[in-house]
Amino acid sequence: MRYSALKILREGLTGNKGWKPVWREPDPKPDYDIVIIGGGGHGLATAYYLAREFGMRNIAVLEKGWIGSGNIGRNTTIIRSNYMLPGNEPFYEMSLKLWEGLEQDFNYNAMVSQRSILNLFHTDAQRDAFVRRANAMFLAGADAELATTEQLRAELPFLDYENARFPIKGGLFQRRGGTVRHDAVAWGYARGADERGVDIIQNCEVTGFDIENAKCRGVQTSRGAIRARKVAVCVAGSSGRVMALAGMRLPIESHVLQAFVTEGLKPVLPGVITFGAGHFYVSQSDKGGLVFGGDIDGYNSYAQRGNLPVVEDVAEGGMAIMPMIGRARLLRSWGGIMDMSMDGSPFIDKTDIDGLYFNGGWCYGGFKATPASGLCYAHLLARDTPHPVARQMRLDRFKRGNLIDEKGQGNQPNLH
Amino acid sequence: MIINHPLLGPRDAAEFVYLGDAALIERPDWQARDAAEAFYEYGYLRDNPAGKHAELWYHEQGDRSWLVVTRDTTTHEITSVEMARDVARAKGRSK
Amino acid sequence: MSQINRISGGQIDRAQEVKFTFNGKWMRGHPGDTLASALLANGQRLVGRSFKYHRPRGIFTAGSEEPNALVELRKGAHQEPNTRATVTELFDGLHANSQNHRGSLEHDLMAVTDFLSPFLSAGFYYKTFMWPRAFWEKLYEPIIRKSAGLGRLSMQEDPDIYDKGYLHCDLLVIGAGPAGLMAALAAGRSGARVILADEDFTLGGRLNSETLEVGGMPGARWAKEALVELAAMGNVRLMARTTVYGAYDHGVYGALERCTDHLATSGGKPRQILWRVTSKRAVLAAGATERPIAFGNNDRPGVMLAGSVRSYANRYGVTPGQQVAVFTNNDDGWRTAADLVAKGVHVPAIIDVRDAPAVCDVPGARHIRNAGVVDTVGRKGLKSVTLTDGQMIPVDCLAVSGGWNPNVHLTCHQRGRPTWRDDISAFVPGRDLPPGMAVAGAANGAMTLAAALAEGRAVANAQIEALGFKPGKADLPRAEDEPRDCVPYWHVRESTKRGWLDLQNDVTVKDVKQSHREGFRSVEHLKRYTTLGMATDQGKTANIPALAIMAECTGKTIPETGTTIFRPPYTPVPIGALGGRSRGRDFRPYRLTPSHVWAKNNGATFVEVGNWLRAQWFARPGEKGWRDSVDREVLATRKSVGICDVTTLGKIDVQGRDAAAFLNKVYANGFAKLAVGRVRYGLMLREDGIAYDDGTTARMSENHFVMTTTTANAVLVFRRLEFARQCLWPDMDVHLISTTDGWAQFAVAGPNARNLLRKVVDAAHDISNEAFPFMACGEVTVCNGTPARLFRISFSGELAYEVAVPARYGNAMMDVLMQAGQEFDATPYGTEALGVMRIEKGHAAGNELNGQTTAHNLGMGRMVSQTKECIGNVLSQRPEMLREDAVKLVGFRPVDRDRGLIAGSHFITKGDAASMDNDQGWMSSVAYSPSLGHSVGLGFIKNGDTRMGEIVRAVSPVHGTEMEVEIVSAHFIDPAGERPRA
Amino acid sequence: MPDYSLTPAAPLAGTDITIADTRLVAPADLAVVSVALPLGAENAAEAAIKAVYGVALPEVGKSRLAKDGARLVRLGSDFAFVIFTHPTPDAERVVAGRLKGAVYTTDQTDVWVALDLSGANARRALERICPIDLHPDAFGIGDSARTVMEHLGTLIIRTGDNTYRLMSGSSSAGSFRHAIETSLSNIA
Repeated sequence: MRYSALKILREGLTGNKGWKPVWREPDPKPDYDIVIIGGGGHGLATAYYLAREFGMRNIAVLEKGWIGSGNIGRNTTIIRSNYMLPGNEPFYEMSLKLWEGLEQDFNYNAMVSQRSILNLFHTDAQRDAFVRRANAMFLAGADAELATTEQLRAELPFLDYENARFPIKGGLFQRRGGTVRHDAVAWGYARGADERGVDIIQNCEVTGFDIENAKCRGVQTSRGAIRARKVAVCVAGSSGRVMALAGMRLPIESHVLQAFVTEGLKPVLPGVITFGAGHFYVSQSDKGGLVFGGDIDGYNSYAQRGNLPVVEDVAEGGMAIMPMIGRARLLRSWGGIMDMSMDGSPFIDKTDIDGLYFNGGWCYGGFKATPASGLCYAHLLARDTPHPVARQMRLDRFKRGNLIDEKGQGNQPNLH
Repeated sequence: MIINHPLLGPRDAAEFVYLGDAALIERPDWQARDAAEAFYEYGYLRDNPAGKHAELWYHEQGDRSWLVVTRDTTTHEITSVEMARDVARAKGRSK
Repeated sequence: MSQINRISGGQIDRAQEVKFTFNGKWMRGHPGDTLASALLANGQRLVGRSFKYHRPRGIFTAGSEEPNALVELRKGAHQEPNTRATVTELFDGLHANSQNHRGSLEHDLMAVTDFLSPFLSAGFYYKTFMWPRAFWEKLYEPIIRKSAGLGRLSMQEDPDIYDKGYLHCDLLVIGAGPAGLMAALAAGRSGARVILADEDFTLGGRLNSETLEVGGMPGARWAKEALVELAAMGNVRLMARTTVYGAYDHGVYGALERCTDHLATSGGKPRQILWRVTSKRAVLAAGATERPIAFGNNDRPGVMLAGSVRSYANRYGVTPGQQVAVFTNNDDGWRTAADLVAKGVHVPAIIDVRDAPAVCDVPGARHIRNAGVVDTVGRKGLKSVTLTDGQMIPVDCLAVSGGWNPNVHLTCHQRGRPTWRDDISAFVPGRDLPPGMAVAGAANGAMTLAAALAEGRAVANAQIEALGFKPGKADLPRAEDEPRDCVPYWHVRESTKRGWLDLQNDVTVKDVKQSHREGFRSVEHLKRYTTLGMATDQGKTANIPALAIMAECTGKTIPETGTTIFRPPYTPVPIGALGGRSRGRDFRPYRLTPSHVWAKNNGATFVEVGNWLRAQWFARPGEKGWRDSVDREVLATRKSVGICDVTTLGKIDVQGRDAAAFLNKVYANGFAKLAVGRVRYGLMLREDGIAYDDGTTARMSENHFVMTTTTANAVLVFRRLEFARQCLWPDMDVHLISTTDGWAQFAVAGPNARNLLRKVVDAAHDISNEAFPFMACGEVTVCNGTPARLFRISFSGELAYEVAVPARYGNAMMDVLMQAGQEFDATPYGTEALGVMRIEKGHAAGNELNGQTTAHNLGMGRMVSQTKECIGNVLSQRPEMLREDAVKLVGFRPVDRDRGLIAGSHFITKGDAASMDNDQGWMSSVAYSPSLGHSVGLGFIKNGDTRMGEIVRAVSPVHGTEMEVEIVSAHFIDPAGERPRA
Repeated sequence: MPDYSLTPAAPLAGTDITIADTRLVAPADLAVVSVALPLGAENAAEAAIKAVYGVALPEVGKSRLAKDGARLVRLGSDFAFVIFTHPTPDAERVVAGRLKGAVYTTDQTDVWVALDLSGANARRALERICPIDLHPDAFGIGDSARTVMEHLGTLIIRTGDNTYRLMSGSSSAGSFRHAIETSLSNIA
């Protein structure tokens, strides 16, 4: 069913009774070419691009709960490509370009809104690092723009310029950055994949891998055994748990990241703002809520909830940078499980087990990566060679000493 | 969260700094033949269990002791708290 | 406007009158009123507009679950959007305005959306607005954003202050209704430390809204007496106006106390306090929330929850209407009718969906059995209701009761799942409660008064007994088990009009059905697709009926369909309160150097370095900009002598028999053989082999070292050293203690450094080049006997010392050094000059030691010993970290000496295109070198050490510039290193 | 030859204010020396301390007054503070001299600033910044705790019924006093 204004008009006049399910609810078949474990953003995008770009249709996406129930259903919706390192930046820039044409591509309005993202800096050293990053962005074909305090004052008069503990010395804009309606991304990819014949199977939990002679031949699930020529794991915060079923340890820890939204407010924030001297970033949703977050809680966690100190720390950062939000009320908080990798960068790679592939380690940055991750993973699955922009995202990079450490924090996941 | 410090009693987790898996105590022998591989695994691979996890917390805003806290990563239930120094010695670490 | 709906009774102070405005219109009420009760008293039925369709709305509830009556409270910078009128205490001079309308509240232009509603059903926006692409951001989205949102922020800084605090107790009782009061009494009498918190400004919960008796007296009076007793107990803390909003791990609860929100002004005191309550045990006695029944046009002003209507009548002495019908599926609805009639309000009909006899005698009311309401009339205020049999009943208020939902919210905050109870058609707390929590009363499904009181006592007693207290004597007061029969009934199926579920977000029964049709069938999909339960009330009245309708669609039971679990906060918490005092300049503490006062008095401009404030430069009259000052400071230092407060560097006292061996393990280079009285530069690696920190460590005596770290890493290095000491080498006798704040330390640098110090260091100490050579250290006295430490180390590249005195002498020491230095034109210098000199000298600092670079990159690869055990040496040898074409730290100068280098430029080999594939490295630090008269830079470039003299392009596309630069040695000044040894 | 002399200026010297019936005073000439117990020689070190000060080193989290008025505060299993009144900058030498090598000593006098808070509202004011349970049943006289208040590492010692000694880093002395003063004015 193609969505359009005309379709809405017709349905509206006939009582909205003609809408069809956005995806089918098939039972699992015994056999697939590719089984994707994880019906989150990345898994669904992978299925979509496998079908759309590589013509593969005999694919199942297995989801233990409801699709989109992982981090694509609980994030702060930011898209950007303001990375610095060659291992990352071309990948994220490709992702941003995919976002830019996504809705027309899958005929679903995910409300991609390039309202800009701003990173504030407060010291000369931060400025120098941002200049380095901005230039790396240019070298990779992205956009970046430095703003002086005076420019910021004109554009964002509500920031605290007079009384700040850490005065604002400027900022780095990426005007093409912005936000996307996160749930709609999952639904749009699901719809697109389903239309092309992919089986999306909800409430189907993988309980084991069928590995014979170092080759993966399928999976055991709560809905029976399913054979597959290739099994693609794509489960973000559950990476450790799922890969343990295949006997693999990963360079990943699971941590909880909280995010928050306020009650709805008339428009106050034009884009995404990130406070460089505190732990706070914020944007405003189309519905009017201020969506904000900060640091991860910092301890290994599979519990989708956080604790108070981080809530307070984030609010302190918010009040320090924009004290006009004091009377806005925090309405809802949630916690997502982040697959924090050892250098803060992800993996899209084969494993040592033939036929078993791994996509994970996205830390708290997986949402913006969704289209590129799906496309690159599909590329790897279809062709067995890494997509050029993801060629450094290998599992063995730590053994080799090729780190992609944007923040320079080393092998301690909770610092990335 | 509240961590029941073996010497100081219950303290708010906000006084502590988290490091990670208590396996970080078990630093490999630098002279072993497989030292490179062992240090890679020590430095980078984690069990990351969904369940009981022995982990290192540092009482930075307190007595500066490192603790090994056994906590369930799905419920946050803490079942034991030990002085990391004692744990390290029990694992055979010395000088 | 007069209080036309005021009736007798209630807990308001009729002797006093308070004046307030709504949309600019003056009205009157009494102390004890909420804004909502006062608006109702004044006959103000229309109070707001809904989120999506801008439907006219009135007050729906009498509590924090209110979806409709949201106002912008107060004026100017104090304006507070989305404030629930139902929990806003009335005060004299209160100003409130309705929100979310264009034009007046009565004539909202945006109400046109209501007529377009067939085209704006659930999820319509996902299916359109995609063409042409650019129109989303330029046209559609701005329109949507402007019409969405609710209240407005003032855009001004919040003028109030907030505070936080920490409370501890044996038992936290959440909710001061009958169960909570009884729990607090039982625990309080046992001697346990008890906190009783309730969101309301009058404690007592539903007892204040009911006419039921407790202990032979009206419930409200019993509550007052219980509170008097509790208030007299030293071990009980009563906290009214305090919402326990979140249950966190290990018995920690978040609570928000509203201190001045009921006053016209906060008077300079904290408006609210965010309490962190650490409890050993907790009793959740949060009561229950009534739910509506969905039927056509059930969102009109005048359609209200029956229990709330009862609250207004009994507690506030207000009737929401003159002709009030009741529509119910349960016995409780009947009490509203009975109480209203007792107060003289006319109740024309009780419409009961059940085919059951009258629950009680309600004079004047028709009992209409087995019937429902299908539609209503009265766009801006209810005029009549139409029943399933077609009859129309003129009313101006309809009190609806669909049963009560236990307030299980806090039981879910640690992912607990409620369970369904058929007998009350509601979810009750499951077994997986937050550890330490027990639930009592209506929150636990004990839906009658007598049961709530009994359970409150029993649960509290069990809780404190588990803590070792002997339950005190708390007799149960006599109370009745009022009739509570309730049948599941969620919406009137006969109704063909839109029936609202989520009043604020405009989610109707039809939307739920459409959601089902399109495959959004799990509860979470339903919520996300329709926005059900996402409004400011978090679906407190809407979620369960919607779930029931989804269950109908799927043919499953409600528990099979799913549960909604709740996350903090229970009710919204202002960000200001969560931020507490940490804002503005109080966001983080300031650390001041010992010579701060001197610096301030001598023209210093300060800069934030972590939490420190350091002197950045010292401007002198006539200097036109910072560069003038910095150039002068550099030249003066290199020419004669400069003085800089370097106290901020971390200092760690390392003592013990194994101190030397310990340092040998934590530094990559050797320390075991450092002689007493000598200092050595040390490079610390992370375990992953990346350069981490550097500094000098001095051996003061055999078992005593003084380590310095960078300013930024002082705390982190200390932490890692403790880790090494306790976890890696636990049997080493080594002890660490920070002395950073204890010593005021000054760099005295320049050719005249020794001459100056000779005037300050007491004569007993020989500081000649022979007696005290480069990299010497020792304890000395200065200025006639003040103990001091002297280190002959140099960051500037000049002949230099660092002299440290106890911090209390720091300011005086700076003064003395300047006085003594007068004859040498001694010049104070700040962090800028410090930075210029270190770049001129080629010393790496934070921009180079950025956590991404190895000793190999920094040109210090050979310092990393492979012949000893030390942190980081093994992993530093991984193949890709030792690549020959790795970036190396070198110096750069512009080919055109007049141009200024840009830190953050990337290097491109001449002739190559500027692209990421051709990226050769980056410029990390730059400065104008007054010594050389041109810009100098440090940077990392591939194979840098083998490319001396090569000209490359330094591009900075973000500035739109590029220039040619020459690769040179990083040691721009004194490459042979003779000066510091002079 | 130099004829300069240095005048000490401790950051909070002279503080003496009363808000909300509660007095905040900076004690004069307070010296702080840390003593670390050598590994394997802890008993000898404790014996030396007892011999010199007349009282045993207390348990972790407790403090004890010595006969000469010095307060011994055990901060961790292997280290403690000796806090005493001593105006000259040689406190470490004094303690080291008395303990004769049985412990490792470090002068901490200038690392810390101290404020004494006394009065009926002292506990109420501290409730706003101190995460430790200061209820008399939970925090007895002489009890001590190192914790964090308003982002500042702080050592708190209950010195009497309604009196507390608070110590924090000297470089952030101004913010430290500001935090306590704000607590007092917020409850006033």
